[in-house]
Amino acid sequence: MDDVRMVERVVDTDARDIKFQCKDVQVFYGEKHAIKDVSVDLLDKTVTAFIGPSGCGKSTFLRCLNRMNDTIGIARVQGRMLLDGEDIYDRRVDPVQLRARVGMVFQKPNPFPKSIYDNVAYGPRIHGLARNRAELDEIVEKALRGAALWNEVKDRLGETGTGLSGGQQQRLCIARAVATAPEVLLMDEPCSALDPIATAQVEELIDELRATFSVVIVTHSMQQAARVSQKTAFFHLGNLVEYGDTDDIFTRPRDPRTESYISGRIG
Amino acid sequence: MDDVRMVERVVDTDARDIKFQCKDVQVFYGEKHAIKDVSVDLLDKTVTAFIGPSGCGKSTFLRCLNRMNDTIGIARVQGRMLLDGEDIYDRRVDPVQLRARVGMVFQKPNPFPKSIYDNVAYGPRIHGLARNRAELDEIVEKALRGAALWNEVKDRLGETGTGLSGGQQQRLCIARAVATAPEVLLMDEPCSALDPIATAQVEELIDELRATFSVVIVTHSMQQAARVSQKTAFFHLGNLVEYGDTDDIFTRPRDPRTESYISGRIG
Amino acid sequence: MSPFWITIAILALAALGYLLGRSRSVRLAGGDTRALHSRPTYHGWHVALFTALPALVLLALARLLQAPGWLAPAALALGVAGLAVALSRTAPQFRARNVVEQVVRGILIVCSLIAIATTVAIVLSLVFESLRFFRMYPWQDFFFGTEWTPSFGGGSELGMLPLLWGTLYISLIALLVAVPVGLYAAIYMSEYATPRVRSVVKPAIEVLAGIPTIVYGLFALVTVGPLLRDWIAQPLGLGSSGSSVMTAGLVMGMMLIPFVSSLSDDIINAVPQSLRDGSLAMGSTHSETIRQVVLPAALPGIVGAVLLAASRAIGETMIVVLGAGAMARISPNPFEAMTTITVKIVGQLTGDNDFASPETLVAFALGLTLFVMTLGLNVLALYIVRKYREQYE
Amino acid sequence: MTDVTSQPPRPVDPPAAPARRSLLIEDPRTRRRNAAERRFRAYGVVAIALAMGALVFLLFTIFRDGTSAFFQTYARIPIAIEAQVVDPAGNRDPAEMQKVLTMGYGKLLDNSLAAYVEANGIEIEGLDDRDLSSFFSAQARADLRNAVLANPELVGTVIEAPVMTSSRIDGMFKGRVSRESAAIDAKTSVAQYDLAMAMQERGDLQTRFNWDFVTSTDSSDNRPEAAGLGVAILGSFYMMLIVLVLSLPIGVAASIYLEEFAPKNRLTDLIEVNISNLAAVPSIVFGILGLAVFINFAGLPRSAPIVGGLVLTLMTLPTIIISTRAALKAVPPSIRDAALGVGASRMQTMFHHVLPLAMPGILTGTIIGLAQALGETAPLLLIGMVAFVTTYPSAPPEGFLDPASALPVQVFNWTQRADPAFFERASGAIIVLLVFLLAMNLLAITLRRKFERRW
Amino acid sequence: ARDQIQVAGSSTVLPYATIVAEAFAENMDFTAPVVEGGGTGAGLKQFCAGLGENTIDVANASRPIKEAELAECRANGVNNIMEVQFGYDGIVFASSINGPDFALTPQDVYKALAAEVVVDGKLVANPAATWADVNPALPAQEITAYVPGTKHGTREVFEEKVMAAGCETSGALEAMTVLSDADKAEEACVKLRTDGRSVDIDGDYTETLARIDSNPNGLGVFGLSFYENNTDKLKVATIDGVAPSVETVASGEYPVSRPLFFYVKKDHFGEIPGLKEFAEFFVADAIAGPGGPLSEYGLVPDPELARVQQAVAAETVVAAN
Ligand SMILES: Nc1ncnc2c1ncn2[C@@H]1O[C@H](COP(=O)(O)OP(=O)(O)OP(=O)(O)O)[C@@H](O)[C@H]1O
Ligand SMILES: Nc1ncnc2c1ncn2[C@@H]1O[C@H](COP(=O)(O)OP(=O)(O)OP(=O)(O)O)[C@@H](O)[C@H]1O
Ligand SMILES: [Mg+2]
Ligand SMILES: [Mg+2]
Ligand SMILES: O=P([O-])([O-])[O-]
Repeated sequence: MDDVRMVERVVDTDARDIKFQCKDVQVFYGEKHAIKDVSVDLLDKTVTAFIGPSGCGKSTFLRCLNRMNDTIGIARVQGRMLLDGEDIYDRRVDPVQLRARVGMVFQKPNPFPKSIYDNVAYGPRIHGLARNRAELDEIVEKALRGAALWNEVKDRLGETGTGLSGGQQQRLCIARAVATAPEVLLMDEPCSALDPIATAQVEELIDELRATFSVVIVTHSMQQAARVSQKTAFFHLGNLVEYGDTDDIFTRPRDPRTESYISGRIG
Repeated sequence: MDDVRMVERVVDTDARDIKFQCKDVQVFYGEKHAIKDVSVDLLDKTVTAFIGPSGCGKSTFLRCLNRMNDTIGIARVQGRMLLDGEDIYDRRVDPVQLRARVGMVFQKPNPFPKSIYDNVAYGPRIHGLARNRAELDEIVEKALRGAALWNEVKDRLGETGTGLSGGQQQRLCIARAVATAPEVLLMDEPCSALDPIATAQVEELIDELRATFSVVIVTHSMQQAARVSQKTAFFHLGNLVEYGDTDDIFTRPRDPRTESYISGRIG
Repeated sequence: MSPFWITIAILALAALGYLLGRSRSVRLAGGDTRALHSRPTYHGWHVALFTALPALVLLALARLLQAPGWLAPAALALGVAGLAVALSRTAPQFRARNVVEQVVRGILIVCSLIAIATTVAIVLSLVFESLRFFRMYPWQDFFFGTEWTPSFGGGSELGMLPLLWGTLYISLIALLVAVPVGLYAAIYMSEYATPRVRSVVKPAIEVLAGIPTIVYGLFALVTVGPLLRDWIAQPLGLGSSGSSVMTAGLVMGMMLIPFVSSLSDDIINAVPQSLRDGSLAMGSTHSETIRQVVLPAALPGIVGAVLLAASRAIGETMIVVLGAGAMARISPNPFEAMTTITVKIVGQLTGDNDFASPETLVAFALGLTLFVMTLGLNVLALYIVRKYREQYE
Repeated sequence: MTDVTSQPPRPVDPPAAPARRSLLIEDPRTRRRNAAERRFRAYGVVAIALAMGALVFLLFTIFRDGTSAFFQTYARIPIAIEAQVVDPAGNRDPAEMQKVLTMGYGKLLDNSLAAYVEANGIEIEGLDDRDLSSFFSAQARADLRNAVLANPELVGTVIEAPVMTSSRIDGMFKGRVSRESAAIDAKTSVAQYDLAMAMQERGDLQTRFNWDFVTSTDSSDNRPEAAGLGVAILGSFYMMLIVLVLSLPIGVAASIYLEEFAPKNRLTDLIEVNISNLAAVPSIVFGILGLAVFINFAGLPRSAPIVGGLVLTLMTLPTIIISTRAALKAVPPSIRDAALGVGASRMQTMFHHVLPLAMPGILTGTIIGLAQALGETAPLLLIGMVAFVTTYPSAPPEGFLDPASALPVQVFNWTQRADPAFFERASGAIIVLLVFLLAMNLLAITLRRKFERRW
Repeated sequence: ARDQIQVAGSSTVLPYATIVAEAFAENMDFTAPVVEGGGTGAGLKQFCAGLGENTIDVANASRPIKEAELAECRANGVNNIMEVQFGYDGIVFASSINGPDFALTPQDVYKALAAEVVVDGKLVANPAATWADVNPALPAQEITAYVPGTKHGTREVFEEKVMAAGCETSGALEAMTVLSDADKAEEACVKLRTDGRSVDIDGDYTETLARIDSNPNGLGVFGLSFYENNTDKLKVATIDGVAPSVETVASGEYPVSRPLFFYVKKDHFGEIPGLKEFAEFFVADAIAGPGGPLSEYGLVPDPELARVQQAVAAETVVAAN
């Protein structure tokens, strides 16, 4: 299959800065070539949606952006990824600092087996974002409100995070990531277990975050991509098939694969 | 809040048999009252959808139907649940036999740390559904095809199931449950991590299964509920607010809470 | 000042350094800790580590080399210098966390090197005496000899095969007792028992590991040995020895139960519940779930526990001395007295033999041989674990 | 791939509906499987029963044999401190009086006992001088001498203080010595037996709880009745302190490095195998090592708890490392991902999340490792801890360098001595050892219970 | 500096050394000595490791120091060694108190326990099953002997004074010399049978006692002092008609005995407080003489104790050669 390179088609950056510049990124899981030669520029103060069929490499690519792939023994990453012009795979880069700036919500909710409060307060604590307990409380409350979880858990902040329902856990993880105030937030299907109302609230949150940060979101819901994102990237079999303004992608897809994926839209 | 009891409103059973008859079911997690006085009859050869906001008790109720709540130390279940007229919480009932008849797909995909093949073959092996290796191969292939995963994994059946992408894991779990050929299949958000096409295929599978079995599906997608289910139950804060034909629920909700949940529809 | 008090002084200095580093970083950040690269505690640790580490290392060196007394005050001075340097480096953008973590990493490495150092030291302390032994006694006879009859006047036969046979035989029986019992106990405790039962049974079984081996030895000698002899060995015509491989193996197995049960119990308990749920929901019974899902996932830990038990079995002396007798011979009959390498190492090393004679030096050769053999065993175990490990999530 | 270009999946044939089965009736296959389940469970119960049975039996024998060590028989008779025996020069000069050795004080006791027998009109056939002189413990002479030297005023007076009887007399009140066995026992006689019984009848012999057994020092083979565990308890305590303080942090640190930070390569494999192999090194070899490294090379003293502690630390490390690594491995990777994802460093992830979750396993390793270290004798043989020490070590840190004994060594020692009274003491020492062990484990066990959780 | 004397070595001498150490600490103004067991060989090894605080001052031995050991001592700078023989240890055969009496001769023991005996001019595996097979005057009881393992000094004495002697008097030595050479024959004389009738005891006399407890047919080899402490459980056998006792051993009537020694580093005098006093105290009449605590425990006092005392006082060292 011949790759459709994106570089030459990169859309005008609208005077917005490029936050992430990725060039010829390749990811291998052992022998398996999971990401093939992907080049893409992600913009600042923008929501970018990654769409594509299951198993096409969205999560893999997302995990490259904050070097979470380092933790998978067999994963190898090649190519260059520049965050604000600095190569994040440079030997001098401290992945910890990188991840503090590039936060992540995982596809499978993974709350710590600690209290709800501690789950959210963990990031602010290690990064010293609060000067005192009151400030920390405030950060926690704000994050939980943002993730539309506050009302459900405000009376049980001391209970363990793993005792929550699936959707609640997912929102807890969102709150946890938001509380750390990253510059870039990577969200891997953040609303997959949420009901419509909670989804709307999270989407609202994403929209708010966009004012200051960039957000990258993986989603299977075309509607959601259309609602929240300004840019959309369509992945297929490890290739980045098409990348552009969300409107364009959904209304005038240039690649036949994009078109057939979008038109097969169901729900 | 005054409960809206469902018993008196149970819709005509259309000559279809009642598969599950639940009366006054209460579930507690320690002090927390998670399911309040739910009574509902689930029909045979029918797809029933459970909808409701996150944390309302859908998963909890679902887990009652095959006594998976037994594994949660602090969970207590009260009330009667009859499967084909037999109380599944009867002391003489063997939960093993029950669960062989009432299969389940969990909200968080939980593949075994075994090969893909062994994941699917696990159920048929313990239940002795295959006489020989060839039959087992056939069952595995059929289940994987049904779950729309066959094409992606047919060349790597020996690889471990935990190395799959999120959506692939979810489909693997569906295949695993289907391979055991249960009479009732409980699916907790089976399509949450699936792309539209895979979702369509799983929905097709559900529709096929309905010919012989009952399926209970938890979903946050109103559209999906409308597409695949004949009956819908709306849960709210641990109460079963409304239960009836899917068409009725979505077009003529009787309870204001149902109405507002459905009209707030977004995703 | 004695080294002890100097150490205390250095530690006190380090504690002071911690406080100073912390407050200085906060001050430099103008009270807003968010302006710091690293949390104030890391700045504190940074200063504390730089105060304590070089000074303590110097002190240890001085002690080891039995250097003159002035080194101790020098260590104190070094501590003060370290404090000053570290404090002066403190700045809002100073990467204190990275520095501290590098140092901690260094400490971790040093700790894991202790194991290597121990090995090297053991090999060294065995190798020279072993060489001495092999100069006096032909190695062929040692490795392939089937007679073990040391005697004072010289002319001893020092073949290790009978000892090796006894070692393997006794360890095998001990493991045949300890592994099934320990594993089933672990499974029962972690999977079936109520938390209350588990919280009583587990520490109780652990007491078995703490009972001095001499008690087991006497138990073997006085109770188990005669019992086996009178009820099994004699009626079956398998001999009339009160001490036997079987006696020692059974009793040793008893002692090893907690090694298998407690460690396995922890590991089994750590397998995520979602895996069990997944299996139970397919209609598998609890035991099927355990055998096919939980145990494979817990395999590395269980193998580790079994290895530990096996190691202990190989290294045990007292139970063998009292339970198995001291007869070096090769026989398939488990109701006969035999002995093990370890017993003979202890025996030859603490006896009345001339310490420069092959009869004593053979202990070192035995030790070295055992070391190499168990090394092989462990390589094999590592390979097996690598091959069959099922990593969850 | 759910690929638009690939052909749509073949529809699944609807599985044939199985015959309706009742939940209340087990089908044959389920019955078989449930039987297997019950068997499996029964194996577990049997395993636990076996382990507990072994424990109970061992404890029973230990307590049966050892309880009596905590009791000791004392006589209460008037003792005349005769001047011509203790102060032959007659000038009450302590320096002169010191020349009279303990052996000499035996005479005071013999005479007093003879006087007592006469005064009470006890008539026993065949009671001779030997019976009188071996009636009291040799320790009683030493005690008497110390009392007199400390207080020369006593010379010439008659004092009444409890006097420790010899092990055979003591044994008569613990069922160890009977009239029949006394008849053939070279160390006692029927006459002595009868005398003891007569004295007891008069209330002049009393068996009472014996704190000295726990607090006083070891004594020679001639006076088993006076032997105590004080030095051994202190020695064990010091050693365990060293072992705990060193082996737990070092073991955990090494495990953390190997499991979480070390690059996975040949070298770390080598280290891993090495560590497991160290667990299989017979403990006596650690003694050889300790002798070579700590005593001969580093110049630490023999018989010192510090050397014992260091050797036992090396011996305990593999146990702790193996269990800690297993526990660390068992923590699901998702927890690590979660922490790393919010920008925690690997160190922070480790110490904030993984380590607490691995804590139960670590503590188990510690419990087992320390139990093993506490009961170990063989390596101590070579570094001089199997010693007869009759002075208490001083307080740490200097005490770490003083000669001391250890509990298992004391047990080992006593079981080798000729007088059967020492066997009783050995069992008593085992009881103390177990109490020590339980006290040591209690903290770890409570901690472990706090950290246990499922996820 | 170390202020207590350190002693290590023979486990046979250990009880005596502890008795002396205890009395020494009680009666003199010195810190109590620290006494270790560990065996003669191990003790001498430490003793010969060198001079100085980290080495022991006194080594106990149940046999004289060997040439090779002396050489090692010298190589490590340990030159001025005082050898002190302070008494004798009798070695006895004893069986369960409930069993029959045994009146043994070295010849009986040899015939019962030798690995191979000469029958009709041929070497065959020892066929004797009961004591009566060996000597009709002995009880018809299964042969089961508990003999100290090869690590024990007692074993050497047993081999020399019982097995070799029995071998010779029974004429087996001659017969075997005919079959092979003299050295081989001597070796064969002291080889014990390995078919389970002779059991090596690697532990201590207490273990032998426990084994006799659990197997009433057993006959064990003990030290005299151990037997004396356990006469209610053990019945002692006569050798050549002589019953072992402190008196018969001292007089030389009872054949199986050995001298006991301790070795002192003269170079440590003055370094370690009380070392010389300890050596003198050890051999003082009040301690090692008849009626002293050592003989009370079972030591056979050296008839020539006075000469030993003089030698100690004069700090006589082992001659260099
Ligand atoms: N193991 C548990 N321990 C304690 N509380 C629990 C536990 N599991 C669920 N709950 C609580 O019970 C309530 C119902 O949970 P349940 O998982 O049934 O919700 P749900 O309807 O499935 O929600 P979602 O759509 O988010 O999965 C929630 O408030 C949840 O916090
Ligand atoms: N740890 C791993 N080891 C081996 N292969 C992996 C691993 N993780 C993912 N893969 C493979 O890499 C490919 C891309 O996976 P990825 O998780 O990026 O997919 P995805 O686009 O996120 O899919 P989904 O929507 O289903 O989550 C898949 O084929 C998957 O099987
Ligand atoms: Mg994914
Ligand atoms: Mg749910
Ligand atoms: O320790 P031994 O007395 O047997 O030399």
